[in-house]
Amino acid sequence: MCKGLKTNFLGVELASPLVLPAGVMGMSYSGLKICVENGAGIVTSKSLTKLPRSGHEGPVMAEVPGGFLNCMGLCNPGLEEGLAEIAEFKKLSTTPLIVSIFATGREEFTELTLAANRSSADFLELNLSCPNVFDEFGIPLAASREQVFEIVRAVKEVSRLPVIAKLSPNVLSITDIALAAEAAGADALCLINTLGPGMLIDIYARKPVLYNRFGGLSGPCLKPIALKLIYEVYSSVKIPIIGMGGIQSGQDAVEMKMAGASVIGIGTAIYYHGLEIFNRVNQEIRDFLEESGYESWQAIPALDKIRD
Amino acid sequence: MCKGLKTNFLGVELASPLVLPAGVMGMSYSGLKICVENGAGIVTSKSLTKLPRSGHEGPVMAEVPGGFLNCMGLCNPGLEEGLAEIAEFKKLSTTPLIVSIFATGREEFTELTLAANRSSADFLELNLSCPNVFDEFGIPLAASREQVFEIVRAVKEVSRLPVIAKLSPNVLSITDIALAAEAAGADALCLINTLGPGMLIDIYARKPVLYNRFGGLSGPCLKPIALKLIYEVYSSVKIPIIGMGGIQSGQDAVEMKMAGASVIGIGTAIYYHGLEIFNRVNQEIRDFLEESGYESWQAIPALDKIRD
Amino acid sequence: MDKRVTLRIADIVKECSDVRTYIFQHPLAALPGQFIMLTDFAGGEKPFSLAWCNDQEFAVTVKAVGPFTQRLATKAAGDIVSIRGAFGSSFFISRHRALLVGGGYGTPPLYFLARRLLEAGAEVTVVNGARRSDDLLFCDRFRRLGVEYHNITDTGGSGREGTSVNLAGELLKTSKFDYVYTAGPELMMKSLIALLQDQPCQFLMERYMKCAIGICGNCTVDPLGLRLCVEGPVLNREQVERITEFGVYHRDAAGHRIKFTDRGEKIT
Amino acid sequence: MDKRVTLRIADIVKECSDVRTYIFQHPLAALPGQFIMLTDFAGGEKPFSLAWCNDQEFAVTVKAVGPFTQRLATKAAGDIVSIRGAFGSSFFISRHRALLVGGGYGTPPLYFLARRLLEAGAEVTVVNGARRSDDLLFCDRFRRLGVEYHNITDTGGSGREGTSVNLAGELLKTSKFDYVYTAGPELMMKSLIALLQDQPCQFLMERYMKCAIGICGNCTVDPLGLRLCVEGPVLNREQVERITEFGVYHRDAAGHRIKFTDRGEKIT
Ligand SMILES: Cc1cc2nc3c(=O)[nH]c(=O)nc-3n(C[C@H](O)[C@H](O)[C@H](O)COP(=O)(O)OP(=O)(O)OC[C@H]3O[C@@H](n4cnc5c(N)ncnc54)[C@H](O)[C@@H]3O)c2cc1C
Ligand SMILES: Cc1cc2nc3c(=O)[nH]c(=O)nc-3n(C[C@H](O)[C@H](O)[C@H](O)COP(=O)(O)OP(=O)(O)OC[C@H]3O[C@@H](n4cnc5c(N)ncnc54)[C@H](O)[C@@H]3O)c2cc1C
Ligand SMILES: Cc1cc2nc3c(=O)[nH]c(=O)nc-3n(C[C@H](O)[C@H](O)[C@H](O)COP(=O)(O)O)c2cc1C
Ligand SMILES: Cc1cc2nc3c(=O)[nH]c(=O)nc-3n(C[C@H](O)[C@H](O)[C@H](O)COP(=O)(O)O)c2cc1C
Ligand code: FES
Ligand code: FES
Repeated sequence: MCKGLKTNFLGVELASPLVLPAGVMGMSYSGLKICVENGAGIVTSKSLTKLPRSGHEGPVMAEVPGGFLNCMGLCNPGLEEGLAEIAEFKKLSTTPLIVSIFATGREEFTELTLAANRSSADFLELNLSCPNVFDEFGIPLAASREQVFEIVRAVKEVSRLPVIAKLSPNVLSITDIALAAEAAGADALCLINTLGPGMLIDIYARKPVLYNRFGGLSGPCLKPIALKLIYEVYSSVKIPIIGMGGIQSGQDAVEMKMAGASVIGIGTAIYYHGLEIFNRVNQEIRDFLEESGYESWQAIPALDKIRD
Repeated sequence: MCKGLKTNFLGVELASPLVLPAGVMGMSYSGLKICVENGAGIVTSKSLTKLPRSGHEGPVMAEVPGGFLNCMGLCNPGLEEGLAEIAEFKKLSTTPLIVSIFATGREEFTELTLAANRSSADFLELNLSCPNVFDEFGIPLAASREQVFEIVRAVKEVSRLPVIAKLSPNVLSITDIALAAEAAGADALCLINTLGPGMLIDIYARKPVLYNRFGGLSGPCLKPIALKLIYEVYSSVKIPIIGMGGIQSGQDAVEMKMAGASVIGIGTAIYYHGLEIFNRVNQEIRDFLEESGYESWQAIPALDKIRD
Repeated sequence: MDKRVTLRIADIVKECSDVRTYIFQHPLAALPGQFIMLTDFAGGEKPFSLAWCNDQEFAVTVKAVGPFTQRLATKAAGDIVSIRGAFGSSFFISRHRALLVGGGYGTPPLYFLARRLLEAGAEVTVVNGARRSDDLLFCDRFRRLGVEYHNITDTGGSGREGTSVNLAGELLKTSKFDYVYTAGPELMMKSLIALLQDQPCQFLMERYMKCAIGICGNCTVDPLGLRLCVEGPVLNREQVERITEFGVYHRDAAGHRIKFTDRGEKIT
Repeated sequence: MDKRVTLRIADIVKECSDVRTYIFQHPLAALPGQFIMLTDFAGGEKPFSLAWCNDQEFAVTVKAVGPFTQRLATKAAGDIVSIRGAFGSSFFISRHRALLVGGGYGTPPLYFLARRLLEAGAEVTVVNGARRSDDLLFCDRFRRLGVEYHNITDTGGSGREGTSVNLAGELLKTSKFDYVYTAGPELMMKSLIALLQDQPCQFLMERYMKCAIGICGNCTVDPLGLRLCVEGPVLNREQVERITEFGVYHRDAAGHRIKFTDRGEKIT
């Protein structure tokens, strides 16, 4: 890995600014590991819940122009087994890891945090924004400033790990939510979770294509939305941002860096370009540094803030 | 035009259920006319404001995966000249026309409505949802249940024409807004306006690509979002819905009909498929009616409502 | 595009009490070993290997084992389903001497393979195993191909008695094969691999699949992290030998590790 | 894709006091008559016709007339701009006798056309008009092409005195041309069309452009509704003859109709 890609994220050095996002390839230690082998600088576990979840009945994914709808439904083996997978990953790799957790309220989040404290994860991400369990849990927590504040504060009080709040794009003002998370002590933000959700209908069967009817939108068409929200939030907060949504090239990654993100997630693009996408984007970033004369990834400047 | 496509929309018979949406090809009478010649069943004027607007400085459009960002900025020659174009269109065509108006509050909307009363338009559409004049006018009206209710009621009190409320997807619960519009007397809804807005950054110039920085997202990647919102609103309201967002084939149009829309707008797809897109979609719908055994467009049933 | 398409079932062939072949009139570009995801819009979307596939039609052969496949068994020709795919890796097409060792619903994809091998000019030997002779799939179809064909069951009805692995072992001792292909219960394949040494061989391996496009990670195998929906389901011997979970455990829909037992069943 | 690309200006050639040619090292697939949209990220994105275009480079020639083009005049080689395109219809390439009638910044796209006509084996005659001889664009470039070339100005400096339309009229009387091509002030083209009768002819026509991809409707012409960014900017005589607004009015950024005056200026 070329020196130029090294990135400091909350005091931890990453070999590459590329992040494997929550829910993508993160079901098993070997899934995480192969992404590292392909060039990811930091990986995120599947969002873990207290009890195991098999997720929604299929179909759980459907291709749409510019991306995919998914309604995985937070399938995961539960916190205990999930942390065991993480431990196994950590035995094999020194690459930093984010454990993502999902809960429905403050107390459960605190409980999960206490368990995560005893894990070998490096960072704790709060999934406040899953759009695919609406029927079960209602509007995502990330839609409420108060809830986000309360949960982040409660988690911060007990967490041994730096805390990342993952927010939803499906809100009226993401900046308000981001400010609440920051005020509550979040160490970083992760923007953005999937959009919508959206829906597809099979006109011959006269049924929704996804059995859960609705699914969050990810993939290339998300990029302009993600950039706008990251830029808006970056203009208001001081904590670092993990940017994601539709990234599929080094150019895209640099664009998101200029919008204000510090490190960059690549999820759905794995479908379009294979697991090699991490290494390819690393290389494309290196090429950009070379041709543009920036010393390093970290030296790439963001746009001027909106509210400067 | 084959009989199967005939559609009754608020008591008016359309030769085709395809709608030219506001802001697309609607700057001049001849732009509207050529869309009718290509198969549109009803056309919408550019959103007219009280005073002329040149719109935002360019670039005002940028291609993204699955669609386009635009920040036209409500350019229009003002209500007076706009209504003159409409009159000229009506001299040449019997095709029904929707006049779209944009204002920032109740009083101005009422004033524009009074002028529209004297026009030759068939329907009045309230653009409550332009995402591209945020800097100037702030959060779209369509984000506030109270404002939507107030404006629609005020307009309904004075309008000679049936009133259509055009709503924004960029709200927490579009159903709440739709119910407010219905309660205030709206005759129909138009869903959806552009999404986001989004942003693109030129990494070599280190500048936003759109001079206005942000632009609303339209085009194919909108379809799943539009379908979900239309289906959700359809499940709650009784008034008809003009559906739009990413439609580019007869299959797409039928899908949106099954989500609950009565008639279907085609905007951005004109870029991908030319003005012929209207006739092509008409034909594809006819083919679908044939192969699926439905008698007519109107006979295509919607999905069961969510709240049945 | 993962190319979702909605199709009417053109025809259904009942193979035995709990196995049916569903035939679709649709040109699918698929290779032997690849699979489709199939849903009937009533809950569940499941992977099935192609039993054959040409310019006009394709087929999958399904054993009714649980809620989804049992509901499929109640479908009639004309019913609507939707498929995505074909997905995954496919069998290498040898042009010389090939031995195909199949068991249970692993046999139909080997039938698809046999046809393509014959087209390529290979000499094909098939060992088709099952518990009981009633459960032997595709006997007649294989026979009509004119391959060297062996039935083998636990009880010996309509063929030899024993296991397909034993028979394959005998054949491998007496003849030389350029390529061995196997599909069926994982423990069967696990026994077979012990006999293979440096014999070139490919395995059709199954894991729980959801996205089928290589994103969700549900189908990865330890410790390599190969995704069986992309890098699999067809794997080479060299890959399988390095998969520590092969024949040991697999992951369910929640990602739980489930052990394989001797009897080919799964317990937590 | 409307193919946005960010480029450094490779070179700038000052043609006369208020006209510059901007050269870019970039392979653009464009035909004579087509245009690009260009922005310098400082507000405004404007259409410019290609003055030439080959596998290595392309160029646009810009007259500084307002805020955007005057700012462009202050740029230096190495500065960054972004372009979209090429867009729109292009000139028919005749292989016989062609007459090109240009005025003002309409001349550079005719230079691009002349090159392609010569490559196609046509015999090319050029009438290049301007108010003053200082404003004549591309004289030397045309001369180097070896075409039959005529300068004409109001004052007669460095060529004939008169208007390009008069000269074209004379040429049309004395010679037969297979095709006439014209680009320049709309009132010039309006005078020319009167002389053409059933002479095959194409016009490069301009309207206010924003999206350049045929959606916004700003560039449509009455009463046909042709979009000059898609169906134009190059139109046939038959089309132009049916455009009632030709030489009469055009629409500005707000859609206001603006009248053309005799002097080629625009008033409300
Ligand atoms: C690549 C591949 C090819 C396959 N080809 C065939 C085939 O040609 N014919 C055939 O009958 N079966 C095939 N299967 C297995 C088939 O997918 C399962 O039998 C089916 O999903 C069972 O669903 P159910 O609801 O009826 O049973 P359940 O009771 O839900 O499950 C029964 C068994 O099937 C497995 N299973 C369930 N869902 C899935 C899933 N989404 N992905 C993988 N395994 C699952 C479970 O682990 C369990 O062991 C294949 C599986 C894979 C991975
Ligand atoms: C197809 C086409 C090809 C053109 N090719 C050339 C060329 O090769 N060289 C050249 O110098 N000029 C060309 N123009 C004209 C050029 O676009 C304008 O001169 C330029 O936009 C003026 O911008 P401004 O801000 O400097 O001046 P302004 O003061 O804003 O405008 C001056 C004049 O230019 C027109 N104009 C302004 N903006 C636009 C716009 N977005 N689209 C169309 N017209 C506009 C106005 O109507 C006005 O009459 C072309 C125009 C079109 C439509
Ligand atoms: C199949 C799939 C599963 C996902 N699961 C989760 C999850 O469990 N937790 C979470 O926070 N985000 C989840 N996401 C969202 C991603 O982490 C990411 O925010 C989003 O996909 C945008 O990035 P992309 O466009 O690069 O995929 C999931 C996305 C996909 C496609
Ligand atoms: C260039 C452009 C201009 C638009 N202008 C308006 C407008 O003035 N008023 C309005 O209500 N919607 C406007 N819209 C939104 C469209 O009417 C429509 O809601 C949206 O584009 C989704 O449909 P589509 O994906 O088919 O384009 C505009 C869209 C585009 C692409
Ligand atoms: S099934 Fe999702 S990665 Fe293979
Ligand atoms: S410039 Fe928008 S339609 Fe031509």
